[in-house]
Amino acid sequence: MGKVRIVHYINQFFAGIGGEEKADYKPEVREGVVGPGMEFNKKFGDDAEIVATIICGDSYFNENLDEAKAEVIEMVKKYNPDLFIAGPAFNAGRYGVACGAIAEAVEEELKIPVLSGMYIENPGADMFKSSVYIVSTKNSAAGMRHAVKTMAPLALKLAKGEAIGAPDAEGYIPRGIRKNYFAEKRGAQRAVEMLIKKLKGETYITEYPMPDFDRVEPNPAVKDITKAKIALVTSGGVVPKGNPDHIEASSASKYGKYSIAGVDDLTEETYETAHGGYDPIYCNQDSDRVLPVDVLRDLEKEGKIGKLHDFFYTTTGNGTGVKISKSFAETFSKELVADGVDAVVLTST
Amino acid sequence: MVHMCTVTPISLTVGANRIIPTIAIPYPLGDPKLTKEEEKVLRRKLVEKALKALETEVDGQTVFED
Amino acid sequence: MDKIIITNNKLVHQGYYEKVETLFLGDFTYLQVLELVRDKIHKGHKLLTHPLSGSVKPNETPFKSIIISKKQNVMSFADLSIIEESIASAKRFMGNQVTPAWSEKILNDFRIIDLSLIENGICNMYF
Amino acid sequence: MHLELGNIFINDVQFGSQTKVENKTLYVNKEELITLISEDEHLKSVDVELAKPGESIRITPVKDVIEPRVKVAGSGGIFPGVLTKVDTVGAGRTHVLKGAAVVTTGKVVGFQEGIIDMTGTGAEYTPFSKLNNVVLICQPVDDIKPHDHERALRMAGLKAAEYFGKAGKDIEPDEVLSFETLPLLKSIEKYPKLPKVAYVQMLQSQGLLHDTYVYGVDAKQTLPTLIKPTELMDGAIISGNCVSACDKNTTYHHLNNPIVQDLFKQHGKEINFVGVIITNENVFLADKQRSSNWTADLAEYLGVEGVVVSQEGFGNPDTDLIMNCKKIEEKGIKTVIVTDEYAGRNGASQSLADADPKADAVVTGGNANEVIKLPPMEKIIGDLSIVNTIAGGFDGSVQKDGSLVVELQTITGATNELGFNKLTAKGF
Repeated sequence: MGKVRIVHYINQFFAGIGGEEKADYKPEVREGVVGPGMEFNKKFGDDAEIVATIICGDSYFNENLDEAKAEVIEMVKKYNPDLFIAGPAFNAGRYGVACGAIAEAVEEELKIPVLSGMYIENPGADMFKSSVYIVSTKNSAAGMRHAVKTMAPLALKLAKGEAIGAPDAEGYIPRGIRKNYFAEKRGAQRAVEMLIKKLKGETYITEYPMPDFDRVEPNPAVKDITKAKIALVTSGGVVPKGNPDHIEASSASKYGKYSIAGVDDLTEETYETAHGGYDPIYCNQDSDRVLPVDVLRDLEKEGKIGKLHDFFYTTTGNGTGVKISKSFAETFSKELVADGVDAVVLTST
Repeated sequence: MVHMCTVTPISLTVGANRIIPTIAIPYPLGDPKLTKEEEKVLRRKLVEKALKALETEVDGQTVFED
Repeated sequence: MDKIIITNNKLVHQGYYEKVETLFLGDFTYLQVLELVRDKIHKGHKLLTHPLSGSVKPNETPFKSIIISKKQNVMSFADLSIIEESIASAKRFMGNQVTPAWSEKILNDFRIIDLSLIENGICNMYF
Repeated sequence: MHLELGNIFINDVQFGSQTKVENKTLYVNKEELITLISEDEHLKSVDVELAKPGESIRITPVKDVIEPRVKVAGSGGIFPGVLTKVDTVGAGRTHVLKGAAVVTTGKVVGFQEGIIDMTGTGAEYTPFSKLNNVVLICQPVDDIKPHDHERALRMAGLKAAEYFGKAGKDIEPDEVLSFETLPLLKSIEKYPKLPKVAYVQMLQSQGLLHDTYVYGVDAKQTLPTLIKPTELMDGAIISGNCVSACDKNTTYHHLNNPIVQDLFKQHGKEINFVGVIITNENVFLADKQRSSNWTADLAEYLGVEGVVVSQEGFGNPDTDLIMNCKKIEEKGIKTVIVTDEYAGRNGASQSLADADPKADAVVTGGNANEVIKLPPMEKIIGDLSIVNTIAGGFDGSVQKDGSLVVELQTITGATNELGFNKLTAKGF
């Protein structure tokens, strides 16, 4: 294989265009390296070369997700690269999400290997670590040299289709793929040694970490609920009759957004549930049992709440992964904020 | 955000901060054994409880029991 | 006795319907039995046997018998999590490989094993 | 109390006119063995084959593997309550034909599983490829009931192991290992500064082909109890289990329980190993509750600071494992659990059917869903056609050239949950 051809994706900040005020910068492609790409090329030497750099503002990318993805993929395609690198994004949240999303899309569309780098607590890391190799970096751009040192060799391995070692050896964030290997000691001995460490209060590493869940800081209370605009969201799968967007009964790949402007009551004729995780008969008879539109409409009329938001968001929570659920919320919560919604009532079955 | 759900332990593990326990999984905000009118009264009580929760400051995960 | 056997195994039905209330669903798949039990748990029936009883994998045997309480009470979260995890497990196995079209002789072996798994406890259950 | 294990190393197995051990070779009088095993009225025919390490042999379906042992001194005999009286064992002296094993094969029910390859890729995954195996092929009488069939095969294996064990009774062992178990209070006094540790062994106990016997008692009808680790070495626990080949504990595993061995290795050094609690894995949830409560209570009653918990089998035992772990941790006792995984063929699915944050120290025997290719073997002992009807095998498993494409779960002992093997898995 000749010199590996790489397209590099960075944001407006790393391209030296500007900070937050330039975050709506539209995708642009430049020949050769820009910004951190220089560091990469130095490290690659004769093995690989960044042939083009794509620059995109973080706000633009995240607010025009589908469009931005399509535009960037077109740009990448033209250069026919062997590999795509996004970032590193360090602890920049929206940059991280953009890097993860575009890397995932490029891999899927163009079938070439992709690589990104992020600080472990970057939300993009959690969202995309299972689909994209993400090198674990320091939490600020001061860690650039260090990040490139880890990313460059992994990039070459990926581009050449070589076997990728364990996360701790290669420096990437574990993707949650369980792989078998032969350890040096038998299991019983490992168990006894682990117990001894645990008894002594020393650090030990479990061989199978239990699935983990999130905690978030609670938002402050709503000051005056009678002035508040309230939106309904449900994981109970309530949809207009006929399930127009074909939301899956389990392991949903999408959510629906439907208008309830002027709707006072959900009836058997107009709404149903797409959810496969419970007996649907009760919800199909009266979807208010899952999504209380009737009551909130009454409360709105009585002035007990400010307004019921014109749209509700819905998906099926049955077997739908934490990661994809998060990405749904990531997208629609922005819309809710933009629409001036003050509070959300989320119902689950 | 307030989370209205029947299985509060799940809500706790996924990190909701204001949680209102509801009636049953297939009908969190209803009860087919009641008449339509009674059901709506029940539902309204639960929704009012949820609104109340939204107006309440919490400093961690809180299940609003009766 | 205060329990219901939910089964798609005719040997279990034949063996127990006179002694224990039995819901026999001859044309249900393994997964459908699990899902029906889940709906019952949602309504407050208690799970009395583990849905993944036996080490025979969910994509091997088509038969499943599960015992639940006749009485309905407040839904048990522990039971719910067991049935949900079991359904997820069963789907995982089906995703690897669907249940083969077994010969009648093999099907009967599966029926016998399924029967054996529940009959060992059924006689001395008092709750 | 004191048990000496005298290991007689066996490097070869051959047929001969007399069953005996000589120059590290086990000689097998085939006719005598067949006559002994054929005594069982449930068996129509019995045949014997030999399979040695490195030979191009595939044994399938495997029901059980048993190590030949014999009581030389001390009360009771090997496999008490099953082959011999129910006298308590675990003291005195026992001889072991180390490196030899009896393997039982033959269909029990229509679908079966359990492959031992003596060479190639598969051999790396099963510990039994390293042994000199005497394989019993038993055909049952027509129209036998599965329960009788399972029992006949189980007894055939045990009888053969006892028969070979006797051949080692008067042989001077190559090494003698010594295991001491003191009365609990004395044991605590002996190493007052070391943390007290127990082993919790979960026994498969669900029904036909899913059973384990303790001194002949069906484990599903038992309550959690204490047993001395040396009793295991004399065959107090035997396997009646022949589903889930990769993570069932054969009788060989029970005799050579690696957790017991490795706890003994640290006994008096880093820990004070005070005993074994055995508990079961039943189908009824009330039994699971009772047994896990009882187990946690026993651990607390013993006053131990740490336990290792081992699992057996697939699926619902995950629930027993997590219940045990959680309840023992809640007593303030540190736990390490040993299990295996069913993470799907791509390794991306959740591995266990149950989980709890308290289970923060896990040892895994690997992902049983991993697909591997096994090369063709020159000789098949048993019945290859059944590979298409075994767990983790599937239509098309048997390739034209005789190689197999199967999940790891088809291989006997591959992902053992006693930590017998080096195989494990990690997150990539």
